[in-house]
Amino acid sequence: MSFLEIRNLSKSFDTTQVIVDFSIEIVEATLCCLVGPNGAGKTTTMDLITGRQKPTSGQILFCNDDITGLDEHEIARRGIGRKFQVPAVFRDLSVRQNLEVAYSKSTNPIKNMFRFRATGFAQKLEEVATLAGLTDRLNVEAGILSHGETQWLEIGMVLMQDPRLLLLDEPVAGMTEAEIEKTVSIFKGLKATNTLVVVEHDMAFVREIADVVTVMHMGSLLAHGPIAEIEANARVREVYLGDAEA
Amino acid sequence: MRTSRRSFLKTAALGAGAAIAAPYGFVRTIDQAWGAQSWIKKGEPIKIGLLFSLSGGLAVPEEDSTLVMQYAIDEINKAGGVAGMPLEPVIVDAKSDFKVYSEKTKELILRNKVVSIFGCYTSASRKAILPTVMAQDHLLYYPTCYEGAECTQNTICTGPLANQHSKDLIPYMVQQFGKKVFFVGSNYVWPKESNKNAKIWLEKAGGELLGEEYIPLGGSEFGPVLNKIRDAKPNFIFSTVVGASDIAFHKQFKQEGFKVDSMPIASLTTGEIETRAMGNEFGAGHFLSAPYFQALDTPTNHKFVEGFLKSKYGKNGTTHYNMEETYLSAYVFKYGLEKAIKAVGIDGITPRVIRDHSAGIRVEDDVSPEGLIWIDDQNFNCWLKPKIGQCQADGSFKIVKAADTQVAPDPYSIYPDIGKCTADGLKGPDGKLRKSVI
Amino acid sequence: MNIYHNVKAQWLAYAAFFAVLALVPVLVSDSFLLNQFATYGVFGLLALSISLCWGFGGILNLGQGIPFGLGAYGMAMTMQMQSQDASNPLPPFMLNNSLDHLPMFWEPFRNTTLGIVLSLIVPTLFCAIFGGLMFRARVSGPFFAIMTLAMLSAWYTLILDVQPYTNGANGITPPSPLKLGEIVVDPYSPAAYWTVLVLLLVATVTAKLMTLSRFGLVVQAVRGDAERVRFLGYNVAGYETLVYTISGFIAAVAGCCWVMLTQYVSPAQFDTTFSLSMVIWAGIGGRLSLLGAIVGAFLIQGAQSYLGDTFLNTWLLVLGGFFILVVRFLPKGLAGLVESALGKLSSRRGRDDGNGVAASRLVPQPGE
Amino acid sequence: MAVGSFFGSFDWSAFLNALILGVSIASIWLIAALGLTIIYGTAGVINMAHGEFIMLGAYSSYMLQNYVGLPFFLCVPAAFVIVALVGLILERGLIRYLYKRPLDTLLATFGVSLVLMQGVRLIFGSDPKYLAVPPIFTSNFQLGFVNISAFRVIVLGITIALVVALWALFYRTRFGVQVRAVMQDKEMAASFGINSDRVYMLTFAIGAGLAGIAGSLFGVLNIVLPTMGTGYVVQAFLVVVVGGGTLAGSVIAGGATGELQSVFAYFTNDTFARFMLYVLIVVFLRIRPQGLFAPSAKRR
Repeated sequence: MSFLEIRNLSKSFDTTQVIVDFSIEIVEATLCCLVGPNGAGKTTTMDLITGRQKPTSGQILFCNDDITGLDEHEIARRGIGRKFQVPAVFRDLSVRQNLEVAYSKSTNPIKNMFRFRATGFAQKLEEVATLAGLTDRLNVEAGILSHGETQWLEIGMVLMQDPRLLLLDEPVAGMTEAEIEKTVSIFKGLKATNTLVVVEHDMAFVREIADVVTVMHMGSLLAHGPIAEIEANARVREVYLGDAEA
Repeated sequence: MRTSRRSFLKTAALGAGAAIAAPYGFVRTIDQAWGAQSWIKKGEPIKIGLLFSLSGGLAVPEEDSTLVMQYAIDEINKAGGVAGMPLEPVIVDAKSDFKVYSEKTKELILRNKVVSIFGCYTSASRKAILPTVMAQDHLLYYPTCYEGAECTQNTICTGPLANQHSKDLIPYMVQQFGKKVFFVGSNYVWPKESNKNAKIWLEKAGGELLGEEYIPLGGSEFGPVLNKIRDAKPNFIFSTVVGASDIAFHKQFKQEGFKVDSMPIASLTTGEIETRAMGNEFGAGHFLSAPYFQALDTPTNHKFVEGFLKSKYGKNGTTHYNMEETYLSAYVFKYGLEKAIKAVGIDGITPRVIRDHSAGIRVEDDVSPEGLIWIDDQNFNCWLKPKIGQCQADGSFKIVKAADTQVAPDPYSIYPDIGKCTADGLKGPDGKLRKSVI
Repeated sequence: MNIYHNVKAQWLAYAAFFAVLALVPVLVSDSFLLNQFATYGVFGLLALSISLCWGFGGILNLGQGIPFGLGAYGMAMTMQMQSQDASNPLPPFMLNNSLDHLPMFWEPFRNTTLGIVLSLIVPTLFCAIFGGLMFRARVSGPFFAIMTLAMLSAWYTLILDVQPYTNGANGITPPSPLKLGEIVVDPYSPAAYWTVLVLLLVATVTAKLMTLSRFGLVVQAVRGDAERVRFLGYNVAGYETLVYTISGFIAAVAGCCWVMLTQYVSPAQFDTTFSLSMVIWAGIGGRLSLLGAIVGAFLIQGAQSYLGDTFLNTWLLVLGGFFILVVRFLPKGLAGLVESALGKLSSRRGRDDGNGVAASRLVPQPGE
Repeated sequence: MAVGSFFGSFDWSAFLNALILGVSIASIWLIAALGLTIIYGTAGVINMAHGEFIMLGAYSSYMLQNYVGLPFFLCVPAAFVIVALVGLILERGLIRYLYKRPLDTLLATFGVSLVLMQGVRLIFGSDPKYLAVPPIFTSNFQLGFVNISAFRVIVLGITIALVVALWALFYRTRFGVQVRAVMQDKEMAASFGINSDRVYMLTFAIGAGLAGIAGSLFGVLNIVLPTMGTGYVVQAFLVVVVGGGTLAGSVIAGGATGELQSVFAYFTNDTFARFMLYVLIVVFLRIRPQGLFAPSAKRR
């Protein structure tokens, strides 16, 4: 039984096809890396899964439920969290408030009017802040964080959501070696309970963490399998790894 | 921490304090002076309020009103004031905003203690201040034309009512140009009420109404209306379009190829100012009904026009019906107050007493530029002679017809079922009296 | 740390502000001043509603005149019907517009309670529907502002056009003050002042609590980045609609109070300049601070009343210029000035304490 | 009322006249919106002072005509230059600091509109002014049953000329390429050596100048008053919003709204026509909100 299943997904803008008949299955509690050259359709795929864009055709099943065409917030509530390529945090709120917003156990606006602290928030905050290394930055305005810290904050926000599936778009871009190492260890820890899909260009990072690698090219699936298998694949070497690692 | 909190509170208090402190201090000092109850004290200036807009969209007509009132006050004061006391105008700016009209009225009555208010140019602003004026049993001089259908015990009006305004104009136009007429007006109460009256005169004159169109207030697109008029082919147009729209209307009338000789506009509003603003060539040939024209050839009017234009208030270079009606209101006030002082003495004067004694007050030929007028002793509107002028190529008006006698004002002329306005209130057909009907 | 962001200090400031306002009727016997301050209180309500919607929700609303005007019309209709009786069932202006029976939608206003309830519900409902439509279509930012402006013009035209039912441009002028049961609310009495003050207090406290709640937090997040909030599982349109509707409700309350005080309503309440001036109050006072916005309304209206005549023709020039300066240099308005002044103060103290982080950068409550 | 005549006998020639008038009304809507369109489309600035730019156009024509004695047809381009200069100063002095805060540009320009309106009132007084035009413009053409005034034809002609000129400017010149590049992606354009600051400055000036042309024409059609601009600005915004901020969008939106207004006014009355139009636009935006959004939304 598959956790996330994408069936014959297609998306076109006007006349250009961005995603062409893309199908993939992702197994629960694994970490899948989505790779491919620029314009391969990685971010668009994420957009389609999370409802930011509606597919032209095809289906997306999450835990056997059809989530195609649902709104972003409905998909998010089902347990899909997303980190954006360009880190998106609330710059004029404090780090603590950012994490508090992300702790979205209750989403009803009317009920939230009568709630000042969400139950279990303090504990979760402590846990995530420690993990993300933001414990002593909680009262700082998010807008003044460094790039690395902002990345961490957004990862922290996704964790606050307690999602079953994490979609992470270039989580280590702009991080230092040490920071990347820390990220690797966190992701490995997460794998035990969560499922992760990571878009990444850094092949060293991919090698380190990926259980499975999916290669996209021109909007369709090029290869799917363990990293060793992918690196041996001649087509992949030709269109992607060749350029990337030349 | 303590310091910051204190400064924080201080800053918060500053906001409130700044707004409160100034008027508060002001009030305390004046408070004692309010001990005396009478509105007028012997030997002290008589305060009257001038409530017109000096800024904003209504400033064009209302600034002239303020100027001419000041001229009239100077004239009265030079001639010895009222019962030996000079008039002192309290001039406020209503900023063309009904909220400000309402606020300033309260200020004039409650704080400045003026004995009467002269003000407003539009019915909407009059309605905005009337609740206050009535609640304080005060007195408003409303110095311009309006639709009527109002019966309060707190207003005196020196302009023509809808039932006087077009009484001569419609028969005259029918006789001169033909039976078929098209009504165009701005979309609000006064044009609609005026048109109801006009329809009555039209029916009496045997005319035929081809269409009736209303343009949004301030609207400037007359294309659709002019197209309808072109199709209807009337002999003349009866217009109650006001303000900037009126100017756009006359301009587009000519631009669309309409000819003034074969289809003139008979208007209740297009006077000397409007003609100057649209350019004489767009105004020439059209007709206006008003109680006053700058070109009226009487000694009193010559004196008024010359005196006003030469005075420091005559900077705008023209006199027109609205200004003249405002000018008259100053004299109506003067005579009414004199009569009231004679009757009850200075200490007995209240705004309401002035109003009650203004019944039947006459402003004679030698003072009134438009000729003799008098205040109706029941509804406190004005008996006057509407005149018809035709705009000439130089923008002045030639009087082509004047009524033989003064026409009676009747605010409820087209609603006889509602009742008759009397000095004490609106008398219904059932004989019941209702006060303050607005 | 900056005392400005201390929630307790904020509440104290609120308390101080309302204490000062509560002193007014005790110290002043001038009925004009009471009435004037009550009117300022109404404008304060409006500024508060704008601050809630624009400052916290990031929804610039140039059509706040709609709920205000609708509330005001409802109240005027209620008060008008109070002065009608069996022998005179119709308001005078309807007779002039050749109506022979009361229009259907006027019927409920015969009953004062029902009338007031309707005056509050109808505008609120309008905001909920219009806001719902717009926010679901994800119309936001400047576009929403323009759409509110267009809607405002639409209402203005409509009310002007249906003269038999609304008396067109002349508006509705209830001849006597509001009667609540046996009590007559004289607009010049301390009672009227207290009514407005209490409503302002309740609205302010409620709004403040709302901004402190999780709802307020999410709304502030929406202001920063609506899209991001969606991916956290919140229905953004729902939040936006709700904050817009609540702000509309406060404006409707203000409309009712305003008619109670002035006994008059006309289509001018739907004028764009009026709605824009509400935004100016909040903008100059400080859109991010509820109290700042209220103070802004008091200051500007006070200045218009007391300085306006001195400046006469240059008043609008001064106001416009001042507003430009505030937008350009002080996006947080005068409250922002207070904030940075207090920030400097505490950062100086902070350095003494050896606290390395500049206090102005500590923002636990950007809400105030 | 006209409704009655409609049910009685439908008058095709009158209806056709209404349609032709619609074209003219459309050209008025469009010329009022042109400047706003390019300012919004390029820089994303909602210029609330647009109405006052129109008013300045009318006043500069009035000034040139009365104090310099310039003939009217020269006043029109002169108004373009004068108002463009005012726009340039405004952009340099204020707007350029606010590009990152679109809501604040809206507010700041509202402040500007107050200042301009009151400033003009202080200088010229609040009484209406008068723009003289050659008598040839105050006549009309009659072709069969079709009637149209000469001045409306001129407005239409100038509108078409301006649209063509703008199209040429944006799609046939180097400057146009730069403008479109900046519209697509400011950073990317900068990396190609395009000075986006200059592009914004020039489009703002051109947009203001276009409002100046509109103003000098409206001054003839209607009236020259300090408040004359306020009536046009909401209309112009609606055209821009419905059109989505592109030139072609505005042409279509202006055309549609103008025709609708004329046809509604033909069947009912002017006030109701306006109300219907506003409601239709709200409904339209509910169904087609994408008509709102700028051509390319930035990706994260």
